[in-house]
Amino acid sequence: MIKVKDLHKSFGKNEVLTDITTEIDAQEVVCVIGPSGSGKSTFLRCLNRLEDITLGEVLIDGVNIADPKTDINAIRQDVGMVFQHFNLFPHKTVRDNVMLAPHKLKGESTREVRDRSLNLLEKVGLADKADAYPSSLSGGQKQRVAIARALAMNPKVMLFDEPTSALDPELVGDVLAVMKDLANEGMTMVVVTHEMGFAKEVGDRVFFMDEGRMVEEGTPTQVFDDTTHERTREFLSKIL
Amino acid sequence: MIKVKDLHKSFGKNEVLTDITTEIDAQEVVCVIGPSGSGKSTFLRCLNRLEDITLGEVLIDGVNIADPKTDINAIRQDVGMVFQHFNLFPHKTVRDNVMLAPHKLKGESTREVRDRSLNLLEKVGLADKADAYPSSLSGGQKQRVAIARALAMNPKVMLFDEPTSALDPELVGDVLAVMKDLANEGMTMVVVTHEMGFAKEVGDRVFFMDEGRMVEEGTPTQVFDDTTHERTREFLSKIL
Amino acid sequence: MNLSPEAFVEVTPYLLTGLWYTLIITIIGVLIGCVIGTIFGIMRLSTNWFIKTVASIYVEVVRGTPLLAQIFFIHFGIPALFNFNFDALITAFGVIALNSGAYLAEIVRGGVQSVDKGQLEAGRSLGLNGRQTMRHIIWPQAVKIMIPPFGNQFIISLKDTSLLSAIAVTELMYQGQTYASITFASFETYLMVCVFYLLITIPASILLRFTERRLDHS
Amino acid sequence: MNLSPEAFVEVTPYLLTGLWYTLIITIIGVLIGCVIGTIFGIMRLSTNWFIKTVASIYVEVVRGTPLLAQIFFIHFGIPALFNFNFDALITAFGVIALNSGAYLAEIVRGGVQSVDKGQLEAGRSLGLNGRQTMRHIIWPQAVKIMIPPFGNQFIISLKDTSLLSAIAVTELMYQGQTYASITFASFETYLMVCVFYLLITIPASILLRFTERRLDHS
Amino acid sequence: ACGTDDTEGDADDADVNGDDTDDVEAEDEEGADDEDEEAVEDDGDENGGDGSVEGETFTVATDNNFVPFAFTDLETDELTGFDIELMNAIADEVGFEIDYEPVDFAASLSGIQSGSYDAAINAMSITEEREETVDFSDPYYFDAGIILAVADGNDEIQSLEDAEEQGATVSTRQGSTSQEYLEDNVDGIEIEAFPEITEAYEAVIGGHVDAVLYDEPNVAYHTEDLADGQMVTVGETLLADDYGIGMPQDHELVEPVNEALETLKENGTYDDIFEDYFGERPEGT
Ligand SMILES: Nc1ncnc2c1ncn2[C@@H]1O[C@H](COP(=O)(O)OP(=O)(O)OP(=O)(O)O)[C@@H](O)[C@H]1O
Ligand SMILES: Nc1ncnc2c1ncn2[C@@H]1O[C@H](COP(=O)(O)OP(=O)(O)OP(=O)(O)O)[C@@H](O)[C@H]1O
Ligand SMILES: [Mg+2]
Ligand SMILES: [Mg+2]
Repeated sequence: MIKVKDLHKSFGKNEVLTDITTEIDAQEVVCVIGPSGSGKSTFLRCLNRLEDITLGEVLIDGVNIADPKTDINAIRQDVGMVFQHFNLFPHKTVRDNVMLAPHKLKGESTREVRDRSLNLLEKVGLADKADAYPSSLSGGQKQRVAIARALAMNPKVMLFDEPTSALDPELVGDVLAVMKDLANEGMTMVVVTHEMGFAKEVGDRVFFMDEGRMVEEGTPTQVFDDTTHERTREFLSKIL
Repeated sequence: MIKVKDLHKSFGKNEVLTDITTEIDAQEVVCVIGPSGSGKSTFLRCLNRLEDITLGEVLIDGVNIADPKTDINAIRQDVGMVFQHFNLFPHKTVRDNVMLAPHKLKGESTREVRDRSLNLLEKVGLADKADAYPSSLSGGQKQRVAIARALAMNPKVMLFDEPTSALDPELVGDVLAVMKDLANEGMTMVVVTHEMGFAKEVGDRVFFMDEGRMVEEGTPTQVFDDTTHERTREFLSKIL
Repeated sequence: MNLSPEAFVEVTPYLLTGLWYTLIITIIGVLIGCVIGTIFGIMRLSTNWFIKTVASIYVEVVRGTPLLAQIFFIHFGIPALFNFNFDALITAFGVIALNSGAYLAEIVRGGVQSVDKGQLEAGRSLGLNGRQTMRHIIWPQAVKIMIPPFGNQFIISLKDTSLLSAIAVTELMYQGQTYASITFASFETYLMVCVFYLLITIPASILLRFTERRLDHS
Repeated sequence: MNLSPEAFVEVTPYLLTGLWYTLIITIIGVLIGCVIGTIFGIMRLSTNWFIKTVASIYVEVVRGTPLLAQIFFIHFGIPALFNFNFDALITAFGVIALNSGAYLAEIVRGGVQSVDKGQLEAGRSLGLNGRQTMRHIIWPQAVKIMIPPFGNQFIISLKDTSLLSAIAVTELMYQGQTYASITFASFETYLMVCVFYLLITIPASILLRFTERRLDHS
Repeated sequence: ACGTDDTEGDADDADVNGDDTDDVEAEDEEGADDEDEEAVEDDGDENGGDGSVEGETFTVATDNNFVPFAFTDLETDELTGFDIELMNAIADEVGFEIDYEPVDFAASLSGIQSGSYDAAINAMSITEEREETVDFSDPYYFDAGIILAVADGNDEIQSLEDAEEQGATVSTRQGSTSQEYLEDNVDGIEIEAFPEITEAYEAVIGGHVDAVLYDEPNVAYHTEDLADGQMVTVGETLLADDYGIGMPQDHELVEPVNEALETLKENGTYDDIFEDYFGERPEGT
């Protein structure tokens, strides 16, 4: 599904990702953890080329997205992304947020897209908010709309960048529940998160990053309970 | 130490605190929990009259601070406050942040204040940052400076409004450690927090607020494990 | 002190004529300025070095010189060299359009840039291309941000038309000057001129503040 | 096309004299404007209804009328009524001070208001009174915020001095007009006038942007 | 030259000498007074006559862009012109000091009316209406007319009549005698009155208007001396005003100024200054 080979990413002279090589299989749920500034977001954003790739290859379903000849807009339709701060379109209703991309990109008829949007909103428990504007929603609701919006393009992979860290603690649960459902349905997911509970329960694998390197990858049990890496242990001792 | 009698607080027509009566003893550590918008911050801010009190009494060491005749500036010197977003003075060095109030208000000599500031910064583990500006500090360091600043006036009570919720998870520990020390030294503390671990370990009592009312107060065990209130149980189920 | 109250009344019809010109010049000038501003504002956002530089030079030169100098250069300087001339009213429209265009270009640029970067990322990561993202996501939000500074520029341009009196355009200020030069009732005349401007600018800025607040809330 | 290259050279000494006046008037005018702006800006922040209204009227009237109308009102209107006269240079300083003062009042008010409310709360909760908090905490931060808009106002006022040519103050624009009316080399003259303004405004705005960036980083 | 009130009488009999006669008479009348005192003053010149104005400083309103009467010399950045040099000579003669205030014409008039200036010398036409509120010195410039000028090469307009026939646009200065003249005496001409006369000239050169009508000495200065032949005068001189130094009524300066003016005319200083600015000696000398 996703292959990353010798990925390097620099901002100016500052190398933020160093030599990352890994593979993520279809239907796998990967959680990425690591201290602030370790490059988790940058890694995720390289997977749909929201950040230009400095060096190395990223293959999605066999297509090298680092290649400038690749039609990145086509690839991105297969790669949904959910942001920490939701990034809903404030000038559009919830339904229009979800409908926009399929309508403009897939040339589907309005009726068709409309129905699918409503289904998706039902799935995230917000069918009744279809005509509301984002500003009237709580953070948790916003994030669930953002997930529905990303799903509207029928992506093969979903990327989540700290989807719950901007939420009030009581609103986190609803969002995680939606993500759990998604994982159970077999969606391939890469999730940057500090929610260890989620990682343990849903994650197939955990990546631990530090200073732009992939320090360790393994099952949640391997990483959380039996790590042999000093840096991982130090990090976990602080956040658990 | 602190007595609150029939406290009401409205913003315009919106009643945010309804009929709150409670007492906090010297050396007690009280943790305030509750859903977002329930009035926790407003309650805390009424304790040093950062919010005008609409109705009722708040007595600190027997002085009614709701009385307009009270010299609120004198009272505030006895009530330290720590904010979610630190609110350090960005144009002053760490040392000057700590020194400002004692220097201007207690008329102490610069030498004296200087020494005490350094002691306080040592206590929060930041003596080496005395000459740095706040912008060069991490969130956790900023919050520790903010605590040192509040302590510089030798307050009798310390109020904390979600002191760790704006921090990266790995930086939370250092701040909580400082607060723990403070509690062990016998400081009277009122802490709005979502850190249940802290509340259980350090708190003498827990207040649960909802919709502007004090729904329940009791020891951490009573509230967290044996609550009889439906609303409390619902809230706890979401955040734990 | 020799106030002549009848001057206040007498000057009014003159000023009303002037006000009409002032409004027409401002409205047409600023409308053309909007077109210019949109084009140059988007040019300044371009990644193409040349396009960006051209737009920057226009904006910086206009913003770096006094409007009065621009008026004289256009109305007297250019005809003197190239031996053609145009009506003062054409200069009036042109100079207000050119001048407000440069300021509006900055407003357009600022508006687009102040749309949260996350919006662009959200659009692009859905698979929309740059143009689609601009059109459906960035631009509608940017326009909303631009409304208050646009209103502000309108008020500024309205006041700016007063400088056209120097080239005998019969707007409000010019009409006042004419009346004052006939009657020497300078105090009464210029007081009324100020009142007439305030009659437009004060309601306009109240409306503007109201709009701003409404936009803030939504 | 009959460009006379020697006009570019010939006009320069005249314009240098004018530039000198332009700079002096701008600097002194804006300095006095700073004092006025600080006073009225703080008055607008007052909780006293009367003080606030007085300041608001001053600011709104000045900002709602064209500078040219203000110049004519002060230079011709007031002396006509009260039978006293002052030197055009006095009007020049006065009108630039009064005008920039109103805009600077808004800058002062905006600067103070844009200091994070948490700063006030932090100061007050330490036990500092309102005045102490203002002086030691809010004001130093507000001043820093004010620097870029202040610089911007300086550039605006510099361009505004060109309107003083209407009352025969020998600043840059006036010198240009005089030379152009003598030689009729209007194109060359007004081009050079624009160049002279740009020689001041462009470096000033580059310096301003640089300062702004430096302030942003600190 | 500026000001509207002064043409009512003059305009009708533009080229007739009627007005002049009035002025001459007026001069004669005052001249009689002068002679009496002059006798006294000539003797006591050294000790400053009655001593009332000698050594004092007076504020004199003037113009600073009205060539060749009162303007700022761009090269020296100093006020100069026929008016200025004459006023300086008068001051030297009487022995007082001058503090010049360059102000707008309208401001100078209201300034001497109210007494906030001690005098105004800025090519001010002597009119009956003004004499009601201010005192004038004896005329120091006679028969100042207004004249039409066009851009060089414009052969179609050779007189105001041509302009009238063609429905031309004529520029002038706001509130000037020329504007009044155009409004009262010609039909079919579109008037474009600029706040500053310099802009009215530029409008001719820029081609925005067909011609300019303004005070002859000023137009002459622009067409002959400075403008490199880009603008030429056409037709004949219209109107004929005399210029005088305006002063507050019954001001202590009125008499000394008239005496000094007389002296300067007699001893040739006046003619020398006149020649400096107008290129020829005044008629009759
Ligand atoms: N656009 C950018 N330009 C320059 N440097 C950047 C940019 N984006 C990120 N960086 C730098 O790259 C490094 C990694 O940032 P990144 O956001 O990937 O970290 P992260 O692990 O997601 O941290 P966090 O947990 O705080 O989100 C940081 O040092 C950051 O300062
Ligand atoms: N300055 C204010 N003006 C008007 N309403 C306010 C103001 N401050 C707070 N409120 C309202 O008072 C209520 C309680 O707010 P408060 O900040 O005390 O809640 P909280 O329990 O601290 O919530 P959180 O966990 O989000 O900080 C909310 O409904 C809020 O909208
Ligand atoms: Mg990140
Ligand atoms: Mg709160």
